[in-house]
Amino acid sequence: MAILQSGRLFGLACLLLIMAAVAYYIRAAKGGKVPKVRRVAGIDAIDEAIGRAVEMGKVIFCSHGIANLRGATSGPQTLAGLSVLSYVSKKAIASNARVIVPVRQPEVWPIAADIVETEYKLAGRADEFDQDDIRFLSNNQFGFSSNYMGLMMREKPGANIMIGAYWAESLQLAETGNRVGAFQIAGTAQTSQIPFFLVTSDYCLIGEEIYSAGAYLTQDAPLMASLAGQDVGRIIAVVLGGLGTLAYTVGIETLLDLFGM
Amino acid sequence: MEIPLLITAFCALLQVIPYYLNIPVIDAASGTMREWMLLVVNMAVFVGVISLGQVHGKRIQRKGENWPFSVVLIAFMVFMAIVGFPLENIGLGFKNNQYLFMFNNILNPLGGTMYSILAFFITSAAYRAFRARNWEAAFVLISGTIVVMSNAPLFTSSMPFLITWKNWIFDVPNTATGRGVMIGAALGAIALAVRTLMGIERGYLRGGGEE
Amino acid sequence: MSILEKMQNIDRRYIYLAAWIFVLFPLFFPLGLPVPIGRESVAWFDYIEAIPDDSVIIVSMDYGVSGMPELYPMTVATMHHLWTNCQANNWKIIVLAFWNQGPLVFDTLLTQIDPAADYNVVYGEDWVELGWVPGAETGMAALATDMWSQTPRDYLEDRPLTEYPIMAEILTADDIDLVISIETGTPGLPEWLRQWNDPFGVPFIVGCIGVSVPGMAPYLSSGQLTALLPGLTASGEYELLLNRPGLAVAGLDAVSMSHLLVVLLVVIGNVSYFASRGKEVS
Amino acid sequence: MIPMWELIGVWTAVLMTLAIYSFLYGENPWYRLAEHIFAGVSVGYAVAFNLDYLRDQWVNKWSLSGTLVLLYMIAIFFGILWYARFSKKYFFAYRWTLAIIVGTGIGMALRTVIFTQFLNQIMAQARLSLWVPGDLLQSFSNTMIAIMVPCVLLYFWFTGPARDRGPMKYIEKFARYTMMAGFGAAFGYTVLTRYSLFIGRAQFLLGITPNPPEARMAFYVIAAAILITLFAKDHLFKKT
Repeated sequence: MAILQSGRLFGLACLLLIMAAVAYYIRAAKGGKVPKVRRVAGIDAIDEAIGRAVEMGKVIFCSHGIANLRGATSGPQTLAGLSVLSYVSKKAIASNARVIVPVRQPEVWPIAADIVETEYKLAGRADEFDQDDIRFLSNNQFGFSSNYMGLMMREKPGANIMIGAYWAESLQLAETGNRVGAFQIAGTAQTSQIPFFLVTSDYCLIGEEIYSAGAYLTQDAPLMASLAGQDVGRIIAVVLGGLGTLAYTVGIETLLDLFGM
Repeated sequence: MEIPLLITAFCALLQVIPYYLNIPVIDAASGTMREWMLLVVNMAVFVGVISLGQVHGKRIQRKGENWPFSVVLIAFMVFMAIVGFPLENIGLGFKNNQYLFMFNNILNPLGGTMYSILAFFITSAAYRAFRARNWEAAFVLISGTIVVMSNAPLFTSSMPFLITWKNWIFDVPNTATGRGVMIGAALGAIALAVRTLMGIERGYLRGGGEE
Repeated sequence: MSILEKMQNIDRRYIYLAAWIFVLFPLFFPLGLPVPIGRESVAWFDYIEAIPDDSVIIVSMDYGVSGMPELYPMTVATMHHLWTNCQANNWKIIVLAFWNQGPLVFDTLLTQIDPAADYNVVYGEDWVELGWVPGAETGMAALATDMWSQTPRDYLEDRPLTEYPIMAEILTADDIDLVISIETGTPGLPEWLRQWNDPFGVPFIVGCIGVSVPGMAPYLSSGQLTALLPGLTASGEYELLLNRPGLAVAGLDAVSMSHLLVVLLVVIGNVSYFASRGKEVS
Repeated sequence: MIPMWELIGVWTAVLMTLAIYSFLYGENPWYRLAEHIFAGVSVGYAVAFNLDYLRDQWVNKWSLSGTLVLLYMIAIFFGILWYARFSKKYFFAYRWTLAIIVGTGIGMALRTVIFTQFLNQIMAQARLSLWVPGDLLQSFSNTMIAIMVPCVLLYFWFTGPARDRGPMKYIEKFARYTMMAGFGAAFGYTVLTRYSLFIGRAQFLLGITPNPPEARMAFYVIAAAILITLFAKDHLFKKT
């Protein structure tokens, strides 16, 4: 057992199992087997948000959170937010709406700019891309949020879409968006901030829904199929948790020992 | 263009493998990699400076809306960067008096005040959200109000049972929600990682090159 | 539109104004509202009272200026408690920080309290301030195996540690009997536990901000954390237990009033909602 | 008397504080001023801080051996690639640097997520005893958690036909109620922390120790100035 780190064996097994399940469903989808995916109201509403902003002739704010790409739990959330940005800018370009992307992390700024510019190029309108709309505000958490709030009050966006990792600024941004009457869709996997998004936005994506948003929005078969892999992990969690509780109740601790391997 | 994808996969494996397998060489390499990466990340700081310079520089040039504020922004940015510049032998850097003045009397009060402004927002959000429109909203209202009351000595002095109630709400529904959402988020993050490593996630590194 | 309907969509600026009034008023005119003593603050007080003689105690300032409103009062109260008993019980107190602004916060404390004059304790013999230890968790690990390695000079007087008698017998985490961490986030208790409690079995007590409390609960129930002083309310209770009402007690009236405001608003919101809905139905 | 520059410092800090609070009234030039100063100072600070970091790392670590020097140089090279984004011709080169960051980030996530967010949570479930002798409340609480957690998890179920079967309707409803109660509690708890922060700022404005007492006068004067200008702007000039 020397080659394997002790205490991490069971975790590795779970990880590999879930990853394999995701990969399996993606492969299967490429062969034509696509699972049926349920509706997620918050994600469906993104089209509505864009449409409403276009109708009112107002700008759209689309933010991917304040985290960088490196954090173990926050990095993936930023990627999820960028996925949504890609979709939002594509839709907005098609309907001639302007998207403003407030950015906090210098290292994320080039990607955000790249994503929006690529959508313009794909639409064959590369010359219309305005780099200034990918707006770096400040590296400082509250420097960022104070500028974001000021921008919203001045620009009065028709829609404010926030998907990514947020901390205390979640309520500042969502409350200000609410104040200016923006249609708001907000989502994060930061459990401490979900309550604030829940009560101040029109639609709230909770936890894992943000990771699925990019896949769901594209309606691209392999991406959608990966959600089925997630469900395999879900079943593992429910079964292991349930069995564990029952075993512990009757005094068997073998399962706990197994988890700790 | 596959190069970025290969780099991504390589870097990911470099971190993952030594965590599960006991291979000291790779472990050391992954540790060095993490520290090395911080250097690369720190180099990105001027991206922000350039972006701000472009946006506000243009605004000043064209005398666009609010341009005097852009002058203020640029001036403060340049001044702070200079007084804090790590050249201690000519009197700059973190012990420079002007730097400390800016830090203590501008940056700190601004940050602290922005943080505290949440008290107002949370109050008005509570006013609008804690309303029993339906069963779901009623649950938010009841558990939220109990917890708010249990935190104020004014209420707990006459109703000490509130603390017991709060503890139950925290120990049971709050714990269960946090746990359920967290497990789900882990699954989502893993699936996203797989999609990214397979090169099919939209947005990030998509396509590449000229299209 | 009736008053009830107007109340439902009241301009939020009136709510903001009410919040100003409800907080400023008790700060101008302290109300002396009743403060019940909770079990957390009693546990904290009792724990410090019961620290054995000759103990070596680390006080770690793991927060910055932004955490001061909530954590500074408990820091003052705890240091008061420690310094008061320092001589009689022969405690040795080491103040350090894993947040780089921690020493700044402690500087503020020292402008208000002069330990030598107020408590008759001697710097370098009864207590010492090592200052900021860089490197977060790795810094903690390094400190545990060699207390001198990270900060060869002290913070207050900037002299080599060899000049201080207190440090002579403090070499590794084995020589430490208790860590008191006052903290807002990362690095914080989880990092401390991994580097100090698991390998060396050093006991911990922690003072933290309100939002961190739910996250601390598991450590408390597993026994890795012995006492927890959560937030401003508990700090006020602790000040009362010490018979030294200070900043937190002064703030408690404002806490009560602001929470009263929130509850009042919720009641008004619901009453007006149901009243106007009743009208629609009829 | 405190020195002049300290007095100026206190007045500046009070001005910054009140300019931010003026946002509560509405977007206005005071707030705009604070907002732009905040952005400028914080970005300038980040520049100084990051350069200091790069310098410290060089002095204390990377300059110590030939290999490390080479690695440092490579880091600088990849660091410079960030700026390729601003070039029309080589803009794609930043993606190599980006790939390093994202790859390492994903690797870090795959290290820890499975433990902290998945397995540890399941192990916490596996430590629930449905029957605690002599403690009915605890037994009840544990049972509730044992039911609530899987319900919340299943609420997010995305795919397959099983999702639409009968029992899922009840599970979904129960999960929503659980989450609403849980989120409500978290919301309520945060009220305390946010107000303690505001109380801290209010104590600063009123010059209550440990804050400098000079702040109080500054508070009165500046607050009056800001309020008067705000009202004047809204009520005198708007109507014309």
